[in-house]
Amino acid sequence: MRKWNLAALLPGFLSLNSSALDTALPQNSHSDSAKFPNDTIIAPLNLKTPDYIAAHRSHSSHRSHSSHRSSSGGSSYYTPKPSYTPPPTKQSDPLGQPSKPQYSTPSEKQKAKQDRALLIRRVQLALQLLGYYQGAVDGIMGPQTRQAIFSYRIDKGLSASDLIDQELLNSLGIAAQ
Amino acid sequence: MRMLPFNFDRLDSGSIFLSNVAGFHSCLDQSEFDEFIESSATSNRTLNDLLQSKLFVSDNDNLDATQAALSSALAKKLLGELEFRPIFMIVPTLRCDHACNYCQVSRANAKASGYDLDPNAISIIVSTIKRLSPPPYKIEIQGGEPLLRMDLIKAIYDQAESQLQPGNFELVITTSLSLMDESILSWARNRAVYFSTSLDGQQEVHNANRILPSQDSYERLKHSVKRILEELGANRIATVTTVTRSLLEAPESIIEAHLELGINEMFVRPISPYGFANTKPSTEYSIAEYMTFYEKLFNTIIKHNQEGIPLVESSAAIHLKRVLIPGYSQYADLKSPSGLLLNCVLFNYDSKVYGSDETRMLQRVIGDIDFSCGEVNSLSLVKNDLYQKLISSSFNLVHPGCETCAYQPYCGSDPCQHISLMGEPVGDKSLSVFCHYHKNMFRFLLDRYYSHPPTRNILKDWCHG
Amino acid sequence: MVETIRKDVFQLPPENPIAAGHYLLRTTVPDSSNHYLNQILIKDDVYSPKPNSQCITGVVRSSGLLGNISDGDIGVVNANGTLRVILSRNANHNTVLVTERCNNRCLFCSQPPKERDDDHLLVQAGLAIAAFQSDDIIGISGGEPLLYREKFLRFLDFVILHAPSTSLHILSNGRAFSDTGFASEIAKRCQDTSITFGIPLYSILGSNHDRLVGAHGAYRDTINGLINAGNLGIPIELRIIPTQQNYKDISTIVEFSSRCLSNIVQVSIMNLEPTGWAKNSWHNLYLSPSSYLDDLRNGIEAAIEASLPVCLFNFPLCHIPEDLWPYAVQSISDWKNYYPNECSQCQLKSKCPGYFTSSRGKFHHPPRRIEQCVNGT
Amino acid sequence: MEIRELQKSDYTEWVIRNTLYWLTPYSRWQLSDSSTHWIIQFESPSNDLFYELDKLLNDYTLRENVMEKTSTIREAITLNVLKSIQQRLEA
Repeated sequence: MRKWNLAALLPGFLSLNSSALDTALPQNSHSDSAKFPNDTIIAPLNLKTPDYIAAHRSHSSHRSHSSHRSSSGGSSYYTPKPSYTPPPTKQSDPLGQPSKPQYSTPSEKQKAKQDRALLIRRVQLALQLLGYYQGAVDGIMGPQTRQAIFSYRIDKGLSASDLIDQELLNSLGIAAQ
Repeated sequence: MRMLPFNFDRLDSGSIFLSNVAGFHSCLDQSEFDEFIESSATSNRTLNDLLQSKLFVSDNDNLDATQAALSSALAKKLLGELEFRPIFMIVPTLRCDHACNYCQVSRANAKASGYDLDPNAISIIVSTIKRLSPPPYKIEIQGGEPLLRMDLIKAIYDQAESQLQPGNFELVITTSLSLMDESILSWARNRAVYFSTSLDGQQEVHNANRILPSQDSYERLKHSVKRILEELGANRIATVTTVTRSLLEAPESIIEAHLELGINEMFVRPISPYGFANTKPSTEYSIAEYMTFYEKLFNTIIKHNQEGIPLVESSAAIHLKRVLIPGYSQYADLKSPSGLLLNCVLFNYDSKVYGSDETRMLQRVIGDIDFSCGEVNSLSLVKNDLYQKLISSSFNLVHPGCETCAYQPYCGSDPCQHISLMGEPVGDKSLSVFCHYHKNMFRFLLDRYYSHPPTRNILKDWCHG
Repeated sequence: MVETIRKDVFQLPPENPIAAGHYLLRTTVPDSSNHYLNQILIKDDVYSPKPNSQCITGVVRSSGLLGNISDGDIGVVNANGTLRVILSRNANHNTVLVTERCNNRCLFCSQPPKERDDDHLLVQAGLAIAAFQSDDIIGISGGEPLLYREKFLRFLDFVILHAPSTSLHILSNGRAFSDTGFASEIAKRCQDTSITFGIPLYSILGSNHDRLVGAHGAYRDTINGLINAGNLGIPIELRIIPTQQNYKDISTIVEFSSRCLSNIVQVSIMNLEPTGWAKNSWHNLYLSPSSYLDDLRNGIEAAIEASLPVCLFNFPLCHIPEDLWPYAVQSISDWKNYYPNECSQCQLKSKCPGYFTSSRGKFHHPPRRIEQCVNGT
Repeated sequence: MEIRELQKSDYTEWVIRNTLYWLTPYSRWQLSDSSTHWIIQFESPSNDLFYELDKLLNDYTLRENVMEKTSTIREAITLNVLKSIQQRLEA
């Protein structure tokens, strides 16, 4: 009834464990699922802590599966919150580190310029997030940014342009400055 | 509805046990079974739902998903059983103070020389263990009678402590306990040291099997077990009972012996049929005879449980766990491929390394084939042709006789036993002691599990305890 | 108004209106702009001059709000002048909604789907998570987030890039994973950051699952998806919601998961939540835990046997017997969690999951006497 | 010595061979056939043997019935799994 020959495949099966069985390997190296690219069907090797029962007689003192409580708590998704650390700011970013001391307010023009760069940056982030933009998030309205805006607007049925306007911002869910 | 592949077997109570490659099982009565074979459905709707949930049948809409699920399960099972998770055995000496009739390990005389491990090899053995697998480590000291070389055992422990780190390993000493003394007890007290001993029945039976010149093997054992229980606690000692002809007639002797010693858990198994064991006609019996004995033993143990004495028989627990607990594959005899090498690496006293206790025994009988995978200094586990062949030929999924067996997903394969009895690793299952024993155990235990609810609850406790 | 554990919606004072949108809420004056969101400063009711900072877009004077948030929380201001805290450092659980679209129509859907383009929700979620910079887990919910397909991969890339310490727990029906290529792409991203998918499976009877999720063919996709995802290494939290239609299937779902699926990191059995569509057919769906205790117990037992971690969610302790308490977790998001008056005397209140605020009125199953008389004594 | 003749129209070779496989412990046997019958010669007949023979013939006929309905799927699953494992090992 069998059309396939398992025995012929078995040298392969054994090599599954070859990394573990080869004593020439560096210390602590052992068979690891990550070494094998997964196929759709194949489950990764589970490196679970074994529940040892020896070929002869095991000592029953280490029955790992009886640790009923290890499972409870669901804490993996509900851990206490750490305290807030402010978002990191990048040194290369002029907006993140106001160059002027607090007492000297920047001119209206300068403020508008900074706001505009920030807005472009957020549009770039949003388009990056939606897969339209692969360029640098730099707050500069370059050709890549314009192209991304244009493609997005076409896809969403907005008026065809490469501009940042209220229509675009509303569609992306970004607040204007 | 579309029927999916399964195997079946008839249990004594008349119900029919079904299993599939994913390891699901179900029990039907005769009429349900007939209906199911006839039309892929029974007249019991709840049962139909259950059969569908366990992938014995699929609705046509979801056939591809069901097939994918079966495949995924089979792959998961195969890969799980291919995992390299060995117990490491070390034989410090082949010498033994006992001269037992059925000694499975060819032994050497207590006074002989040339049968002890070179102390200088210990550090290499332990570093090899560390290289071979991640923690935790289980190191089993085998013999001979290892307590003859307590110095080597201590050296192994010290090496393990420094190389593997405390907490990452435990040491199991398999011993007759005849040489146990207070100094060993106090050494063991604060160490991860466990004792495993053979208990063949009460005084008369045990002493008839376990032969010491002083004829007091049982008395010594009893005293040592008492001291271990007093000084170290119940979790430090476990017993193995090998059933000999004389015990066949007296199953209650095993129970009484355990009760006498104050041990609740026993592990009972038939004598190994290996050709190399000193099998004299007086020690031989058929698996049918063994099962008659086992049934009596089992019934008495269950009765004790019902009367509030919580005895456990571990062979039963292991067989049932294989059926009931997905992914349970820690018992080397019941896995396919065989646990050879994958579950055991044995360092012999002569520096040779073997893939199981049985292979080193085979070596003593069949001298012209090298059953080792080399010496500890020049170990080659992967490239060893013999082990490749043995493991390759131990996938019961494709063995004649196994492929239509309902217990195939839970059973194993023993290439060494088949070599020793039939000269080849696959074996004719119709004549195989391995097959008879395990098939009958599964059949018997599952029958009890499903036909008798009070027994079932006790068995469940054994599996989960 | 029922007292929830944590209040999350606030009426803003009418003076100095704040434009609608997402904001980073600050309790101290920031010295820099935020890359992702505009910032507003939250002050107490006492008047003080507007701080001189170009980095904030507005100031809200509300002691109530200030007392309920931490510096760096994220809030949404609506056109009607309310502020809802969507990401809170004080919350037991933070979740953001990324879409309202869905290809299932679950009979008990708590967030009934809408068929309209809502990419902006994904953008806002990404910006909010990036601005929040949590090193904890944030829940992603829908709708069905994976309907975004390619865009969702970009979203994950975005989070990995801009909020590298944030872990994600994504609620999905798993159907998209039946596409192996897509599942592999997600799996790659699971190597880069901690991502878990919460995927419900309601029965191993395809027709039963399909009926409960209101979509023919859903079972097939979800099963193939679960197999692919697990075998590719995507961590899965398997969710089961017992109803009148599937309470018998709990243990077979668990056995199926342990035999056929890989990478199941947790099995969660969840008491039905009386919101959304569940209200419409509550009487055809809800089943008191006491009427399916054996099924529940068998399911838990099957999970333990297979070494699968198992948890009971949303079950008040007085609704289940004591042997199941160890598995019950306090899990209801604090903004919709409450304890009826009867609970005030209960010694177990501090350990009890409590009730959904939505379970008031005709959906309420009152607290009961616990056998050992800890309730009300 | 005892001979049993079974009609080929009742039992396929698969059923006969699987049945005989498990009868070895009971008796030596020899199989031959005519155009219409399977002819089995048992060296040491016994009641146990014939009880077992009937039981096995019955059950292997059922198994054959199941195989007919399921062997395609069985082959597909096993092949699929082995191929996938093999692919992963070779990768």
